[in-house]
Amino acid sequence: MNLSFETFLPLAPVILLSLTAVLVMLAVSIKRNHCVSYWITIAGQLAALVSIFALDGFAVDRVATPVTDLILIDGHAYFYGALVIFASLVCTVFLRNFIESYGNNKEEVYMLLLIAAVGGLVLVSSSHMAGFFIGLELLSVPVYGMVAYTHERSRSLEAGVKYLILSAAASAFLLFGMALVYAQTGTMLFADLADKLAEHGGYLAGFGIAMIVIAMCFKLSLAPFHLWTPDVYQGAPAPVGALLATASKLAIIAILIRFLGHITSDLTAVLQPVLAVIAIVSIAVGNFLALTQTNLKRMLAYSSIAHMGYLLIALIAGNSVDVVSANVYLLTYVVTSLAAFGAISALSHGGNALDAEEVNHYRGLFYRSPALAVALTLVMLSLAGIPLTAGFIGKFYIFMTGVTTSSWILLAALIIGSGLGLYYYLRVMVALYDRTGNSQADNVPAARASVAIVILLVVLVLWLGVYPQPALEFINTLH
Amino acid sequence: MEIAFYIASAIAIYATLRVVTNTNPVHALLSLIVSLLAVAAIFFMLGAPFAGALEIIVYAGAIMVLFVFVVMMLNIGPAVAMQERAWLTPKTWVVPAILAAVLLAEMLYLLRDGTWNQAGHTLVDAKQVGISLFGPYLLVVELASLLLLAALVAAYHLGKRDDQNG
Amino acid sequence: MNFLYLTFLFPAIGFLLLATLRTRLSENLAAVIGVGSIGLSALTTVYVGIDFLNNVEQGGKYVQTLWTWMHVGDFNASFGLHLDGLSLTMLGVITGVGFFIHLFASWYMRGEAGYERFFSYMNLFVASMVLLVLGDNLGLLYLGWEGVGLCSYLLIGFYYSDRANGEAAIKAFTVTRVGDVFMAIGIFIIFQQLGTLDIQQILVLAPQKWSEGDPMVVAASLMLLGGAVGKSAQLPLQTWLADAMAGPTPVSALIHAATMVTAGVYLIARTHTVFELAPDVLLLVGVVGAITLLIAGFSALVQTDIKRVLAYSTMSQIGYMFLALGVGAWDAAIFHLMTHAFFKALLFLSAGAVIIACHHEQNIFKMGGLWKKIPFVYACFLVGGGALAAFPFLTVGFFSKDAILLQAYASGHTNLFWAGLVGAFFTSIYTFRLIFIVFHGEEKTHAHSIHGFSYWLPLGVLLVLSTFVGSFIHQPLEGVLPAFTSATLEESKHFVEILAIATGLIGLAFAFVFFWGERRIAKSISESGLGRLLSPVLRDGCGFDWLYNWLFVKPYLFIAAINRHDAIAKLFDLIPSLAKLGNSAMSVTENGRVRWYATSIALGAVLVLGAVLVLQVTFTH
Amino acid sequence: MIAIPMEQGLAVAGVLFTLGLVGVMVRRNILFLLMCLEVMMNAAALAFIVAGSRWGAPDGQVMFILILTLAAAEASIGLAIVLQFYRRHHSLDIDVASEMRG
Repeated sequence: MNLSFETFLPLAPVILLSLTAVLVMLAVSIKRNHCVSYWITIAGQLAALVSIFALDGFAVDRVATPVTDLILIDGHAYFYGALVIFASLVCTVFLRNFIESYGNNKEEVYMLLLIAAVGGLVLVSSSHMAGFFIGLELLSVPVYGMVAYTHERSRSLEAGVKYLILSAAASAFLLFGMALVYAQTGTMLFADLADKLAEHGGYLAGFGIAMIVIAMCFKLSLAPFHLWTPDVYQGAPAPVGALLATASKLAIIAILIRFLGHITSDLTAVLQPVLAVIAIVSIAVGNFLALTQTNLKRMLAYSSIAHMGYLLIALIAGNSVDVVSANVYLLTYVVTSLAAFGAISALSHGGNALDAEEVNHYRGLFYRSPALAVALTLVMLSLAGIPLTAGFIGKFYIFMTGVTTSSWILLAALIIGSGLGLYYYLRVMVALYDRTGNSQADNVPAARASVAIVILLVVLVLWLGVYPQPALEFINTLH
Repeated sequence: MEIAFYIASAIAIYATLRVVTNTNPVHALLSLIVSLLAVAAIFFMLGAPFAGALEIIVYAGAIMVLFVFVVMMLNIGPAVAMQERAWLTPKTWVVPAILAAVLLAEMLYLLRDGTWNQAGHTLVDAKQVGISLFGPYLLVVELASLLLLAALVAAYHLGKRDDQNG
Repeated sequence: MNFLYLTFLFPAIGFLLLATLRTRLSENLAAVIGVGSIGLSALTTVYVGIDFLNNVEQGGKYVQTLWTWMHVGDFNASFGLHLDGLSLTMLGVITGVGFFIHLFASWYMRGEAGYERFFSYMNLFVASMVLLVLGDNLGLLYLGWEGVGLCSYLLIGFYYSDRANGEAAIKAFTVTRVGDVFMAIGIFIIFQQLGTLDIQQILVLAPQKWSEGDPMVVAASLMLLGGAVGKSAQLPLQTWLADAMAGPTPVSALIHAATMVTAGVYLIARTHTVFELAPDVLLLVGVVGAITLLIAGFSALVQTDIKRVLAYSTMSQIGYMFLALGVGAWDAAIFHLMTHAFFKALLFLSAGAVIIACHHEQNIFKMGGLWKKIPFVYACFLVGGGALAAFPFLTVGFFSKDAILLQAYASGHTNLFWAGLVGAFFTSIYTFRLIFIVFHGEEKTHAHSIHGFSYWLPLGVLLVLSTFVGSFIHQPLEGVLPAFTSATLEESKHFVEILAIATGLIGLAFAFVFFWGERRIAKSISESGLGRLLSPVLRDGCGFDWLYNWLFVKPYLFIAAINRHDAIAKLFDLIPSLAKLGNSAMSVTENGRVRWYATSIALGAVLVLGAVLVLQVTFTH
Repeated sequence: MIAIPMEQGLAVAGVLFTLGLVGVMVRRNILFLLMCLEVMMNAAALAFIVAGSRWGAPDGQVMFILILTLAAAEASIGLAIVLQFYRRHHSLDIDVASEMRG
């Protein structure tokens, strides 16, 4: 095997992020300074983002570049990689204000965040079970630490315990599944999977792939593997919730799309009805649970369950994965979710016992912080999928996938779920403009940097909703 | 000589059963170590001596010792064993046991169906594993170091007492 | 022409500024933004118009694709502006007349509460109206259509503290909504049949897809007509317009006289190919126009509110436009649309000035002898009224109405022609009745004189446009709308012209006899038995309100009373209760216990793996 | 070196895996939960070694080493949380941590 500089060039974003993590560690060991660590983190991620664009250059004719057997850098990897770094960059900004008032060590969280971002990057570009596994764990293990980071809050600790135990159990499922696939096929390369599956008959690999899918469903919080989601979202610091809801979900969808693209059509036919049921149950469960929820974080958690259900439609309707629909949907979902969690982050402080998570905190927000309230309104509209917001475009794509593949039952679930969703999103919006209610959070000033980023994201939401064509065309060139 | 494999398997399963059902943390840990050693024996039999050695050194050695340390730090007395016994009522066992039994049945059905494939026919020694690790799997090794770094940082932060600073 | 989009953008920005800054703006600043945005829009229109006329050949068009919203598979949602002679004419009327009305309003509304609210609605209205006429597809047109409806509703109810105004707004909204539903159905039919909403494509595809009189094209055009009569206050959906006068007078001038109410005419002209494929429906358009113009003319005769007189005259003038459309006199209809916008805006603004001068008095019988106090307004009223009554040669209204009557006659629909002539007669009577009562006779109120640049400039400009000068404005409609052809056009020209002039003058004479001075004859008629019977009916718009009240409102309330406990809602209540049931069932699962969570994962795993196993086995066997 | 059918090795791994899973579902003591997770990981590792030995390739053992890394990482974070948890609640009962629900 010949390893040279050129071999590793496509890995520049990964290397840059890893280096940044080490740099932060060195900076901390010399002298603890929140500001320095923060800016190193920001600079590192910006450099990684720039390197992705420099490497990709919005190329029209992308060539898939393998780096050893483990990693395959192609348009898919670039797209999701850029999104992962973008999400973690935004989370960094949210974290700064949040962690500033936290009494304990502040700087470690940035290291954990950077390592999680590395994990995300590896995950989206892996083409081998080993890369898949190590990427997933790199993405999960730091997040255990981040969820429980504010362990002085008992809820944060509780969320950490829950996430650690259940996620580790899911990892065990993933590993066992991989072992079964390997046992039957003798390969862990995605590219060889289909051939070897056809060559070596038996049910072992199918069973193993199902176990892998179960682990993925857990991470994507799809029913019935979703129960952990609200507790973890609620207990985790708001910026970490943002990371969980976006970067983590993104990377896992990316690898799932790639993985499912390599299995035989026989197995796809087996998995499809199962996943269809999961999608429908997720949509129902997520929306039902969100209906009466008064805690914004939990509501977002439930809504993310439903959203992942919608997304699954793109993966299973028809004979092959509708990658374009999934990409469009994820893009819109990530931007919107980041803004939603950003609004919560902007009003939350690590030093307080709780985040600004009850809907009551937001009652009459419009009269205290009009910009944030308007932004949050638009975010809710986008989550509900109202036209001229990003959410509509995403949902429309899913809808088109359903129509073109005649998946009427899935479509019905999508429509009914969206109808239910409107109810609880609107309720939050009403609270924002409610002058009568007493507010519990009059004295919490919104963090300026976070608000600025939220507004930027909302502009993006509107732009994607009003003029999505450039983004859509870009996504169409990816595959 | 296949009998050795079955014996080791039986020991592993029995020891694991003891881990799951035991009420005393230290006893459970010891059972777990026994189970790990039995599994290590299976590794050796299947021609994976390097993995077997690591299983003993790292798993049974390092990780389990970590557990033992924590058990000692917490200084858990006999009250815990009493408590555990009270928790482990048949009622709590029924549903999980049925679920696990069904899962196991599914797995065993899967394994029964089909032809036997021989395992343990080739010795894969440390050298081959090493070449593999630092050849095609080089990236994974590097990334594993990041994983450990993350765990280190997280454990350092989470394990800190509230009254400690810096 | 590249700046075409600015005609929409300026009012839209004006609206956003006014709506977001709200009370933070001073009155002057609000006026500058509100009027300035329309002014810029009008300047852009002038620039674009000159560019268009110089660079695009006759009957040509300019299409500006603003953006492609989405392009998924066969689905292509792109937004574009379409400029041709017809939309340029409309655009000129909207921004030009709109600008002067805004300017006037900045004077008229001064000191009123909600000054900036008023201008924000007005700007939104202009933006929507521009969208309506420039949109290149029916979807965009419908968006503008609903936008102007919304603004109309908001502005009729502008003085919302008075309950009657709110009710008038709701009435306008409800009645036009009936029309809008028809229109939406019409659009659906067209899309279902032709597979496109692009107007130009529809015009091309319609004759290919449908033969003349095809049931589908009849249905589509009928539905579009339903939308048009709702918006343009024609029979049978005309009842809302008179009540809509509850809004501020500039609103009546802009929305309920010059622009929005003519949107129905525009819609029919825009989709003329569809209507030509359904000749019966096209004739119906003319009949609707004829009946409306007669009924509205009768009603106008007995109104006592200065604005209601003008409202009924508006209905009747739009009736003429419909009549023109019905006989195929497309360009005559659009010509009348434009001239009507000039003189009716002039009349409404003058009426506004009169109302201000008389301290917000609107009853004409409490005015009188005003010509000495406000001579300039009197002059405006004379010219505007003359144009309305088609006073020969001097006024613009004569040329446009004469064209309609001539083409109606030449087309062979003589019934429609005679109806138009009778209407012209009544128009002349009620117009001069209004002028005689308001400006002559004894002085009943102490009117004060009025001044101000933003008061006389709009009136002055519209005054000039309402004289014969306005008829020199060329409308570049050749090639956009089918030309009117008739063998008898030339020979009947003098006959019709003489008849029309005579009718107008006889009407004037009648008005003089009845309403000049003591008005004895008029009083004796109204006090006679027939007069007592008829005049209340006529005053309430020929009893349509009464009829609809009995036909729709009362039965509806009756059914509503029977269904007080709302059996249907019970059915729908099932949905929330089902949702609640689902919610409480699911909430039980979120009990916060990790062991249960792990169990659910195991349960899920057992089910998924079992299903996969079974499916695998069945698929391979 | 003992040649056995791979399926039997996998069966042993399966049994260990389900035993671990039962433990996760049943036990309330966090310490035991962590041990049961180790059991599950170990079962997966065994499955990999068995599979690797069927193909006579080192990939199974490489995966085993990765699993070992993960097990160590998870154990260290888990035990840190156990310490923190015990300090806060003076108990290792996982059901104490069910403040969030609904």
